[in-house]
Amino acid sequence: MGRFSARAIVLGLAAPLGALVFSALICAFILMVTDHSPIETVDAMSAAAQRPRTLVNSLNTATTYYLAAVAVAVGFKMKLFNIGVDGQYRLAAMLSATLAGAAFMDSLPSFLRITMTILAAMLVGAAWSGLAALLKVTRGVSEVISTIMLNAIATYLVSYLLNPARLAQNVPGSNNISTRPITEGGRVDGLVVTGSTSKIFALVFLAVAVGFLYWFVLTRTRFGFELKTTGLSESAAVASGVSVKKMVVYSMLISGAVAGLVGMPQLLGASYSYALDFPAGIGFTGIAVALLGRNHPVGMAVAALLWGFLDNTANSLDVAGVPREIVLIMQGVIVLSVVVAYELIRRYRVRAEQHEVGRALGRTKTLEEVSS
Amino acid sequence: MATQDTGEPGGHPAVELTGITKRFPGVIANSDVNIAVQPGTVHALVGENGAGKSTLMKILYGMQRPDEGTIFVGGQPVAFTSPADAIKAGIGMVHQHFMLADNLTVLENVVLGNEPRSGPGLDFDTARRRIREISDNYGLNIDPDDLVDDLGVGARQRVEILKVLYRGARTLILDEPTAVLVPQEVDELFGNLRELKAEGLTILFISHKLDEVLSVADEITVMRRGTTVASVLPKDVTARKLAELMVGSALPVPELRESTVTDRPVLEARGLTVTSADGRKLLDNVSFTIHAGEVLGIAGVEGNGQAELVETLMGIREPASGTVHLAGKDITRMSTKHRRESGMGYIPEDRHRQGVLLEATLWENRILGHQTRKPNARGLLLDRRGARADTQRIVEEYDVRTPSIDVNASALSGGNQQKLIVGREMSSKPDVLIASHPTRGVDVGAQAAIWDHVRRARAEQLAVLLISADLDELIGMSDTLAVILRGAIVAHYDPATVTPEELGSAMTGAGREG
Amino acid sequence: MSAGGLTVGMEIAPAAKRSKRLSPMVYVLIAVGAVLLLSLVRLLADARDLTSAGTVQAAITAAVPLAMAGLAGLWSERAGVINIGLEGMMVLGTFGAGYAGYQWGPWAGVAFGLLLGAIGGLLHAIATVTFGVDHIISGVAVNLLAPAAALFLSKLYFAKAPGGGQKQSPRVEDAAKVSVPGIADPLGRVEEKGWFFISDLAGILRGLLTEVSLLSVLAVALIVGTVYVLWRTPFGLRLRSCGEAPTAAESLGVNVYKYKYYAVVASGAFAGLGGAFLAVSSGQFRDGQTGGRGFIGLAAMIFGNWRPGGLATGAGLFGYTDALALRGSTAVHALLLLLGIALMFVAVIQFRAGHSVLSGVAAALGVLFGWWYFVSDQVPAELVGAAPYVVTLLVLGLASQRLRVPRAIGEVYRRGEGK
Amino acid sequence: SETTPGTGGDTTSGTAPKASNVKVGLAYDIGGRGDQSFNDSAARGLDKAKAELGIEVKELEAAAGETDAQKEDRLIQLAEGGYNTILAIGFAYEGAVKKVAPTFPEVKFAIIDSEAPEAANVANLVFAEHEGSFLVGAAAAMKSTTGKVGFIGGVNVPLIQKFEAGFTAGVKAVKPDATVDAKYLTQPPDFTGFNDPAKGETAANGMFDAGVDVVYAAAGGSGNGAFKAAKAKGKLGIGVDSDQYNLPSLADVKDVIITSMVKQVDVAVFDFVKSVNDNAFKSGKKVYDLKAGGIDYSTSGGKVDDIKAKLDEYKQKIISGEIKVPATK
Ligand SMILES: Nc1ncnc2c1ncn2[C@@H]1O[C@H](COP(=O)(O)OP(=O)(O)OP(=O)(O)O)[C@@H](O)[C@H]1O
Ligand SMILES: Nc1ncnc2c1ncn2[C@@H]1O[C@H](COP(=O)(O)OP(=O)(O)OP(=O)(O)O)[C@@H](O)[C@H]1O
Ligand SMILES: [Mg+2]
Ligand SMILES: [Mg+2]
Repeated sequence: MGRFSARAIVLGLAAPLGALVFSALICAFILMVTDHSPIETVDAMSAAAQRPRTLVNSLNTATTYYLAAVAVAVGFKMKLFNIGVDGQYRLAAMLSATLAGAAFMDSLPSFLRITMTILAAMLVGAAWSGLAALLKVTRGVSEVISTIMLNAIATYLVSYLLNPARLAQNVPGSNNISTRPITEGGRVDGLVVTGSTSKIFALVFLAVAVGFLYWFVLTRTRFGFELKTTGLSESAAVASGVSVKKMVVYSMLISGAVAGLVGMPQLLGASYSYALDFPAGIGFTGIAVALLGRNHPVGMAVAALLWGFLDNTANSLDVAGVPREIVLIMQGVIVLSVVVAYELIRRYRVRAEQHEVGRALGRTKTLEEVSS
Repeated sequence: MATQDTGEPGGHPAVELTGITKRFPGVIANSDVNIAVQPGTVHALVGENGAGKSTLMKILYGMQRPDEGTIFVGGQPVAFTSPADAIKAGIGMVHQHFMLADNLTVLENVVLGNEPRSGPGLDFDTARRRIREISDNYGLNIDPDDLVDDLGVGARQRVEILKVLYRGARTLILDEPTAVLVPQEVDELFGNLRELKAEGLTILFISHKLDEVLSVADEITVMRRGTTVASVLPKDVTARKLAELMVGSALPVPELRESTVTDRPVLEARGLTVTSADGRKLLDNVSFTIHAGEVLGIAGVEGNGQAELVETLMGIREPASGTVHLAGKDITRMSTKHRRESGMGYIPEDRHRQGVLLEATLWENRILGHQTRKPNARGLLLDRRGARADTQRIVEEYDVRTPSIDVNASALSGGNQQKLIVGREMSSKPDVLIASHPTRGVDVGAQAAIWDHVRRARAEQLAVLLISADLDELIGMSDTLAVILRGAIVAHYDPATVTPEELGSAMTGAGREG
Repeated sequence: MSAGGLTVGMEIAPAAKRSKRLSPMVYVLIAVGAVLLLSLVRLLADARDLTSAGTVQAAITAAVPLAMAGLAGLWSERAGVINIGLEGMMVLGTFGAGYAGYQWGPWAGVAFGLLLGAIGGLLHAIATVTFGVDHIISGVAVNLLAPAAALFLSKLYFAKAPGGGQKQSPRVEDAAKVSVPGIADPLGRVEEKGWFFISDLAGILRGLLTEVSLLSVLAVALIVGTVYVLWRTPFGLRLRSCGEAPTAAESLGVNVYKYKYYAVVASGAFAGLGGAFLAVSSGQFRDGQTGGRGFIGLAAMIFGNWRPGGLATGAGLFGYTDALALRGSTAVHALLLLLGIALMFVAVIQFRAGHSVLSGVAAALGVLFGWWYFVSDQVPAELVGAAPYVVTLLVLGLASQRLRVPRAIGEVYRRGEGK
Repeated sequence: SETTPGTGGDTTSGTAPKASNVKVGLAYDIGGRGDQSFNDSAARGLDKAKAELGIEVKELEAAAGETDAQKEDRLIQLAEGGYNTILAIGFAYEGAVKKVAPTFPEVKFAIIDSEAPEAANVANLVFAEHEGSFLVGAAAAMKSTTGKVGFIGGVNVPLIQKFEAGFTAGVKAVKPDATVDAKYLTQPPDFTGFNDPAKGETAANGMFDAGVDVVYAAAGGSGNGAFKAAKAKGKLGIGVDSDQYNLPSLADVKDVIITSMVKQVDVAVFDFVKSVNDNAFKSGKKVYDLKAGGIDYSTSGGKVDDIKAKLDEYKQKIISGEIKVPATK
């Protein structure tokens, strides 16, 4: 609703902060019950928070999570549940890595190579999600099922293609198997941070741009309006001239295209090839991050950073002797308590709003009026 | 099975509510309400939208708990914590909105919460027998094994009554049971009510249709702003007097003063036929022409193809055959969006489902359906400032009561939501307005305002297709009347001469063209 | 984004008249037809495994946990609560089965798995019913929490147990297996002969009737029991009414919160059972053992149109194809031929029903699969495992989708605030 | 405190022998300590080093789906924490070791299963799994009466393909006309194939029904299901990585396990730690093959006693180079 009164800000902050404190308490409780020290845990985490490398890694992880979250959110905004981001980005990363690493690319100018790689990834992601969209609009197949199936099929397809007989090669002296590594000109150099051996993915700016575009399209364009309308009420959308089928196709394609980007920072900024150990499962994290950030461009950014940070503190916890599962538990508890907190605050807001309407209509009688 | 009536009549009212107060956040729905209902009578409750009638009845039925006050049933004070308690005390309620699960059978809907058992299972045979019995006894004509989805409104209404009777209720609450019925169905219902009354049952009856109230009630209580303002006998009042008690002012009348009909056809339907997935004809060769400045009223029992007609005209549904022309141009294959851009305005029948986005602000709702046009859009971008300014204008011109244009539509009452919709559709200066039940569930003030706006636009050459269940509105607001029955137009009437009864019998297929 | 998703593209069932229910005879005919087709392909492709007793047994083993997850989804969603947290609840079930199973035997494991799953369900119920949290968010949170909790507990309890490890429980004994006496050998002999139809039937029957784990028997009983409880008892009627029209149920004195709680906790219990079955039948709890079966179970339930028979069919189809893929690649190669023929049938049927585009697509795919069969000796090993997923998608894409979603699914219900 | 879960306490106290200035940090692959397989084998070596050499240790674990940066961070945290001897378990660490080792020249690194990172302070400990697999393949062929044997791989990755290649070669060496039925349970990046006994059981049953009578399960925990199937059907199984006959968790099916292809990661780990402790660190590739005793077949249970002589003959031929076992299919 975009009102920035003091109360709105306080309410807006109360939910996430309260929830964070609440989840911290729960985790402290679990740790104490199992004979671990919460204080040491906090120490380890704050030590991690002061280490530039952890912060850089957190930012980098958050970048990919954020892209995945935006991909999921585009669907969520119109009640489409794209569980398939995971398969989409893996297939996209694998095929675009093949393209980027291909020998003929070596002679092309750097900018062109990178652009082609990224576009290829977006196209592959969109094509894969497009299958789900096609099945939905022509045959009414629930996108929940089709994307679950397509995730698995993507896995088999990738492992079929990632084979020395096809698109990949054995890594010399290793048990790994990867696409042909991208040579110098096809990479995107990271930003050096003093005190950290890791570099910040330059494609963090891509994520920022995607977030900005997401916000802009959603709030400032006709398309975004129609997307939101469809999500709020399919029947109202139809009555107001929105072609829901087209919206399903467009938003699935956009979601898939953004999903295609998920693997790019890692591919172009660190791995330079798609190999067996290319990170998997980011699509599912994206769902959690999108939900936690309430599909809001800034909210998701905060959620992605938090998630990335928690992920990257696991090593420090391990060093401190705290079971790393506590991080996962904390992530789960945070999601739940944040949404519970938001729900409680939302109820409070609705009441307040009705109160306001009631007063404006002059229907409200104060107790004194009633008794007099 | 529920117990029978708790107390002996012995001079006590069947139910009595004393000093009932109920507050909602920001609203006092009931304040110090007192009503006594004598056993074996029909007691009517009237009042404008939001007067607190439904809330009071929900309190009596245990769905809401009063903040203050006491309920007596048969002279005994009771405290209901859930409808189950009220049912036990012999109270049953038919709600303003149907309370039916469409995907369950009539039997399942009826016995829910009060199932006959055999062992751990539901005793379907006993249930079926009992329902048939009740249906036969009161002439309700209900088959327990029908799926509720397949039933029309009238039948659903009867299922609701059956549900109450099945529970052995001695006191029946009917919240606006006639809103969706045609006169013949209303008569049937009233026949049923009289029969029930004759058996000693007590009936609490809510309606906005004052002549109905006068014809069926033994006693009438009027509510205004949450309190009872009068209790009268039908013989002592007229409809006009009742309305004044309700609102403190005169009742508006739907009427068109002078004809503005021209001979310029604006919207033409030719041979429209629509079939369902399983091959039934939902619309059967429907043809008509609406001219500039003309209001064509369509009368019909709900579910006879009105919704399909409107959807076909708006491009939401594709006809199997037939064409639609707008100002001479064939628009049969045109998309909804394009039709709207070409000058079609649309007030949908279900405002919550089709008319507004409840979880969006008023100014966003202003954009809805007009997202491609000024003042809401510039090219591919939204013009937020333009939309907001225009929303402010609508709020003022159409008297939408709201603290600001930034609140969600869900915070507005139905009448105010409807005024916003009408204002929105009128602002684009359409050539044709498809208006489905434009004043349904809207209070008298808002109703008058909406009629006024339609009249004014008609004077400026607007062509209107008006669909309404309110026959007075149809007759009063139309230049031409057509009756739709089972998807076909079966009769035409001149609104100047037709009576609601004539119309009603044509709608049910009883009468033929006059 | 709380409600049950967009309806676009679905052919919303036009109030299926009860009289249109297929008679048992028709089902028998369909089954016979399917066996005939399988038998034909088995002969043509020389792929014994298509109808062997071993395949059928493996299909049942694979299908049972999926069916339990599907049943879990059914209970919850019939009461209006979307449950995407099935996977997590299953994980809790595997842990519970490992914990109790190695100490007190398989049935204690099953009971404990059920209990832990129910606790997961309770968490989901508290979040969605009491706090009105969006069902999907709560489900995702359960999916995050449950595996973490299971691993945490596993490190706590199994690391030092004899034969256990940080990520696995000690061995759990399998539940007993039963057979209809006296039929294994004769059926086995008939199966050996390789006769058209007769041998196939014998193989299938032998798979269904011999060496059946009591867990599978229990699963079938639970599916049948669910039909009874949800559709033939007052309890079930009330529960379903909460998923169709909660306000209507409330107006008749049904305590909607209570039934939603029952349903979601039962849902957790079923998912837990699915996990427990998995752990007990494979002999131990292992971290990550469920491998997405909760999601597949959910898909089977949607596939089955929110009906027990349908979800059993979905789970069975998936289990069967999965079994074929795991047991050997010749059968999957034969599956190409089977798909080719089946798609041609679909093409003919759809053509006669007037759906020419769909018919064309089916025919094209049919030709493609047939061609693939004839030009290859086997399906590449990397792709064999994709068979169940591809088949499920094909069936969904070509069968008509008359989905009947519980009407109030995903909605947040609040007492006294219904419209 | 420096206590790591599951490692049983501070090493500086108790009965440990003289303290050493070597501090060992060990980074596990996904699965970590307690996987009853590859990682556990490393853990055994570490435990032994701790007990015998009196060193201080720290164990860290990898998470599924993590990036190289997170692996690097793990190694760096160890190095910065004063751990001067660091072991990276699994080829997944090759990128991380390659990057981190040069920045800590005084720290000694070892990586298991990868030759890729080359540096003066990195030892590459690699195994000749194909050689061991050859021997159990020969055993399978000798024990098979049907001439059909099976191979179940957990996940279809080159490492496991290497097992298959050696196994097939061993089978063919004994019975050229025998057939090997090979099956991988999942495809990467779905690594659940190492953890899904139900799938292992189904795959094994399929093989047994097709006439296979000996199955080699290179499938981590999924192998348990294969042994269960073998037991139910009266067939034979072959274990992997450790001597699975002696694993307590397999006690109820151990009588079907005729032998196991033992990959002595524990030996490699212990040797490496000891070499650092003795100031005898050597960088570069160290191959643990049959010759070095890093790979072997097991004889517990006595099921291969009758063919032991023949197997040892093959072993000698491999050691002498007379037989060259292929490492790829
Ligand atoms: N659940 C609720 N929460 C908050 N306010 C409510 C609630 N239900 C009703 N109200 C308020 O109570 C007032 C009385 O509503 P009620 O539904 O009883 O009116 P009514 O007389 O039945 O109106 P109508 O004729 O439109 O049916 C309304 O103005 C509304 O603001
Ligand atoms: N569950 C509820 N919670 C809060 N407010 C409510 C609730 N139900 C109704 N109201 C309030 O009651 C008022 C009127 O509601 P109601 O539904 O009776 O409107 P109406 O004018 O009768 O329109 P309609 O019945 O056609 O929707 C509105 O202001 C609305 O905010
Ligand atoms: Mg009302
Ligand atoms: Mg109303």
